[in-house]
Amino acid sequence: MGLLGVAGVLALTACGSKVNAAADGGPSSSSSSAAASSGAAKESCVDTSGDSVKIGFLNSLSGTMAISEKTVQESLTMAADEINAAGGVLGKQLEVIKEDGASEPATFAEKADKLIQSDCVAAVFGGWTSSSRKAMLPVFEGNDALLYYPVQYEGLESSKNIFYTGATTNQQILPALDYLKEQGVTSLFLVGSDYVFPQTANKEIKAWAAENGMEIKGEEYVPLASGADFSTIITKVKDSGAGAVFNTLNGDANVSFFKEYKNVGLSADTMPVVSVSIAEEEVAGVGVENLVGQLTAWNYYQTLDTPANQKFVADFKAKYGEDRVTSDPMEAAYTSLYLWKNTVEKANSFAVADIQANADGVSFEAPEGLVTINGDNHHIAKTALIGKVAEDGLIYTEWESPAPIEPDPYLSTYPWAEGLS
Amino acid sequence: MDVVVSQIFTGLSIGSILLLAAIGLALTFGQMGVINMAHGEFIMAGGYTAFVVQGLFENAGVGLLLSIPVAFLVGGLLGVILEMTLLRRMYHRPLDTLLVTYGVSLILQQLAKTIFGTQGKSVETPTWLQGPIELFGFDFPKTRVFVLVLAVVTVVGLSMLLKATSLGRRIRATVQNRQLAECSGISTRSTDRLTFFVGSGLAGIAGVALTQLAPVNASVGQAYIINAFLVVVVGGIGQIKGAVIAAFVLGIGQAALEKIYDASLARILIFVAIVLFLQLRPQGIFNVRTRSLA
Amino acid sequence: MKFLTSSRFSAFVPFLLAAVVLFVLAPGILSDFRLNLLARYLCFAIVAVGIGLAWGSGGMLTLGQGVFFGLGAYAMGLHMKLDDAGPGRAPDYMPPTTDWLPGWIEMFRSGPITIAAIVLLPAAVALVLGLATFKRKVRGAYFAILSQALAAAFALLIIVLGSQSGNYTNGTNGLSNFRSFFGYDLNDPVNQRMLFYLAAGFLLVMVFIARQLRNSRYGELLRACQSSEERVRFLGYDPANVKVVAYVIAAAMAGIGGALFVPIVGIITPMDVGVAPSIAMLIGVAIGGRGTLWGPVIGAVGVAWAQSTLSEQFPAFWTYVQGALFIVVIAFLPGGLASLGSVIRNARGWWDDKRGRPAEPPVAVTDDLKTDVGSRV
Amino acid sequence: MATDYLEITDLTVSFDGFIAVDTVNLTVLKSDLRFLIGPNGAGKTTIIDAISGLVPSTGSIEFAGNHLQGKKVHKIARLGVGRTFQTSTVFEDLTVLQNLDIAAGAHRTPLTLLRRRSAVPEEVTAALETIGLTGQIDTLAGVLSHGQKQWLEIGMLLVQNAQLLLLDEPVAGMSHDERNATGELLQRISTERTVVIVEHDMDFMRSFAKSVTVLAAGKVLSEGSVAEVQADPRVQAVYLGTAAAAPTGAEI
Repeated sequence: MGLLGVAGVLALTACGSKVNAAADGGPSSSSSSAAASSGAAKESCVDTSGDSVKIGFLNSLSGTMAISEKTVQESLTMAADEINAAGGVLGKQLEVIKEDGASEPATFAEKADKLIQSDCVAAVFGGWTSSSRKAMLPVFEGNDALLYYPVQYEGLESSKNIFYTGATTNQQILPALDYLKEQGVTSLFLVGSDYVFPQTANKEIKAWAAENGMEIKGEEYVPLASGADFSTIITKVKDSGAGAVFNTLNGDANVSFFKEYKNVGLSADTMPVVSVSIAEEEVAGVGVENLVGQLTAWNYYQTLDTPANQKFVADFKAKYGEDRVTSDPMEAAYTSLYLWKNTVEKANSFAVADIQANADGVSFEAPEGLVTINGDNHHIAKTALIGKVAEDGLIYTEWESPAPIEPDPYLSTYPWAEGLS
Repeated sequence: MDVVVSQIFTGLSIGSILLLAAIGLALTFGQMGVINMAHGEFIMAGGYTAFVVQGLFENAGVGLLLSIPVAFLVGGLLGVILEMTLLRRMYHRPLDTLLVTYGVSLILQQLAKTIFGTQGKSVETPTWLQGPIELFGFDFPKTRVFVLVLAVVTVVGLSMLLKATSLGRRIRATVQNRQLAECSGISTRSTDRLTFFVGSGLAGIAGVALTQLAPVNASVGQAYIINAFLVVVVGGIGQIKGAVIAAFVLGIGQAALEKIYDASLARILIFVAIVLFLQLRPQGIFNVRTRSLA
Repeated sequence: MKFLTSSRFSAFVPFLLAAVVLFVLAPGILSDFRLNLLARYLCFAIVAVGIGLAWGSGGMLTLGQGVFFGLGAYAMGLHMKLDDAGPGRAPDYMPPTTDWLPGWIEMFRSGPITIAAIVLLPAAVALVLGLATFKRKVRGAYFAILSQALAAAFALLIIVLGSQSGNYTNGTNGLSNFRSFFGYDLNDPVNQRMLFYLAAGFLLVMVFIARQLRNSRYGELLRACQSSEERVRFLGYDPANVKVVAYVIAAAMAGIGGALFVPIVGIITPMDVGVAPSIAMLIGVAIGGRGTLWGPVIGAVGVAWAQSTLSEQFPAFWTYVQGALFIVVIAFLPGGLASLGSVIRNARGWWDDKRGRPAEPPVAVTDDLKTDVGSRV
Repeated sequence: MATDYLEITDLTVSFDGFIAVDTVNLTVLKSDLRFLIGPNGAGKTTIIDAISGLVPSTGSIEFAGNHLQGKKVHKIARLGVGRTFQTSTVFEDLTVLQNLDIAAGAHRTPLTLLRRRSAVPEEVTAALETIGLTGQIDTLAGVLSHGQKQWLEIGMLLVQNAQLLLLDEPVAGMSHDERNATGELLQRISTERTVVIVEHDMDFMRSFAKSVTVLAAGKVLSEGSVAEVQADPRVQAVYLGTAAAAPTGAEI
């Protein structure tokens, strides 16, 4: 019986197409080559004939990442409502389909597949963790569909099917390093969660440090699972006597880290911590009293004094509550929907190929300031900001880059970064 | 030398957290054979209790201290409710209690998210617990000394309860020989319920202690439950001193391994060490129960 | 004609039905997307068959099947990444400068070694852990807790291997972005369909193996061990050996389920192999009926389907449903849905009794669910 | 001289300092039907626990030329030592046939184990006949009556082909007729084997014992035929002295 089944399977396997090894033997630094070479991408089923067009929001509404990703979906929803109120995109109303990624990469892949194949959406907005993006990438390339990804990440990626509206490393981490150097810091201690973003970021930081005469006093990772104990690590940090700490910890670990940091007697005055994953949303959870005076690196703060931001913050509070805060990923998500709208209108088409062809130079007066799509690598030019956490739990800009920084996900314009990517 | 002292302190500190998380389990698992996976969520409930109680007081320190007995009550009540509604009918199926209480733990976590939001809550550290304290010429964080003292007080209190009170005698009698205890007129039903109250209440206290070191959020229980069970497994059933020794040995081992390797590898090595240890002593460090048949 | 009424034939009716559903009905009515989802559920069903054997028949509450699932999945995943990279090259997630891979990675370049590893790797780990615990009479709750700690340690190990000294497993990002499966283009819908048939075929084979084992003398011995290990020991058997066989087979099945999961879903990450997914693998088995042959399969597919569908409509709601399922099924319906009939019958009898004469307890606990209270050590 | 008899010398068992069995010497020959009696806590069950490998002991235990001490329980069982327990421990969710078949199978090869049972083994048929359960071959052991379960256990010892049978209160809870039937069964069995029975039922002992060993406080108090033991003043003293605590023993 069982053998019969296997025999049946073997008989059926005869008709599938094989990968032509000769034509496509080697790996490519760009992952996008996969879809291009296979040529077997499925036909799009997007229907734009009616007076509405479907788009998908894919965020974790359950699981550990729901904390952060819910806020992203809220600002996306606000953007969609605004666009619909203003007449839609190319005269068509947006019909939003929301899905839960459940904080699991495999679920992100499944739901992305569903949105593209079953719901036939024109574009998908969402994702947060690198693993969720890596999980979705082959789905979008295989189906030749579009993903707008709103979170700062470790770089070293560029897919023609993804638009990255958060910062890449040269728009967040490198400016932070430059800022520290400018402040006279000569040595660093690196603390991060044990996963890809901190590992990659720290590799880049070490390469930068070697070039810039910054001494790296230590490098420590804690398991991503919560419940990590920081006693040992903080002792190492304290004993190192480093000028500053570069913090790439993720989520809950920050709470334990900063509590311990304060309790051994370290402070922002003696040894400042620069964090790249703590935004306004996370400050309350960590405890303002533990964070006051510490630094963060982002491209947007709620306190930015631009007309677009004042409207964005006011609208968001009106919609979701006065006590709510806005943060960088929320703003990048909001911006991503407008960038898609502007590109569609420039291309006068919802088709993926047309959007890809017309994306270069599309800009938007975002809450963070003017942003512009780079058509080559699908990232956007952004202004880097270093901020300081204040008593009121908000973050205020201490320093900003003189102009929007062109995205360079592979750090190809930095000679010291050679061999990293 | 400095390194050794500071790492031993770190080990004791990690051990005291493990001990607080595990001591209640040692009691309920030891007496009733119930594997309560929701114990972690009782810890979580203790943490949220500290958050709520502290919010009621101007003075963070008063709030924190008051929240200790309140959290004991909250944890204890949750435990009694669980015991009376579900576990009571399942004492003859100890393995199944594991899965049932896992279901309870999922629901309590989601409930916490619904009530308190997904973002973690911060419990303030009172001024008298902030910063380091100098002991034997070394600086130690006051919060960790506080947790260590709380763990010691809790364990001493518990063993006094078991030794000196009639409830304690009933509990010990039931642990050692349930049938005999019943014959000598002890209501094992009410003893079970009281044991569960005390054991779960201790989880509440653990939750308060953790607020000084870690975030209060829905998943805090998950972070400690597995290690707490390992402490009980290594310590052996039915005796508190087994859990105490196991917790501090594991804590110091973890601290040493973290110093030598890194935190992730330390956890893996600890697991391997536990499996090897059970090869030598499958019944744990201590076990009062004689091996009964079938 | 006589064959048609024989018991041998009637035993094959469920297989025939399952084959018709999986090979004719499902591909006929489901879209490519839904068929792919079903294929994913079948992977979990394969794991469930093994859990049914270890837990249902052998009484071993294994909370760490994710480990074996993960070993099979990562073996397959590494092979596919190495295959995509081409001869002598490193997978695309490693730095392009990587010019040397350790032997334990390099060996997955070979198809035959990978296929062997998918079965042997989980089996070997289960053998070592099983012997280490069962021989020392560590069982019941102790075994459950250890197997759970193993799942936690394994997920961590995958992450460690993906970061510190070399990026072998790609850490939390996991292995994804595969192009081909033993040479077949994964973007071709025909090949996706082939993977479905493969999963369906393997599932039927696994159920068949489980059926043979359950009906054999070994199956009776395994149930005897669940009933009373000590008694089995006094009959001259070593229960550790009896149990470890079921544990190893369950591990191998989990490995196969994991290996099929990777080309079907297109990704494997540490999140799919840790503590939570390991326990989640149990609930379907419990619902379907842990002591039955087909219950775990139907339960696993049903739960996975319910999770996909419910979480589409009410995201946070699923956690409540999952929690409630654990409570209701385990506490009140320990035999699973398969025992629903007899529980209702008993309940009705109880109701009649209640009106007439003193009654027996209402909850029917079947004997094979009885666990050994004295066997905590 | 045949070596298939039980020889125990200087057997001592202690739990955490408490000496349960104290330098006991015991020789039971083939075809004997030996009863171990004594007040509660005399160490009767502990002795058969020690023989079957359940508790560690010092001294020497030899059966059929094999030293049993230090061997694992299942290895001792394979040397022809079978036992029952105070509470019957048949596999309740298996049928009578399955119970007996498992008992008969300790020496089966893995290949045989992995196959389905094609026919009822001869020794199982014989045992079914002996214990009178032929009609209940497909009944779940869990639904058998108390007496039937105990017979099934004895049947399992038979198919196990145990040469040394250690029975712990085999007739507890049985009716008068059942006791007699069991006693006769045990007498038949004992002609070819060595049988040791721990028993509190003195009527039963008087009716069927071939020899008796009386234990008290871990030591052998008296040994011999039923009549010899009954006449022993030390035995009477022990039983009278503990009459309140062990009423069954007072009958002697």
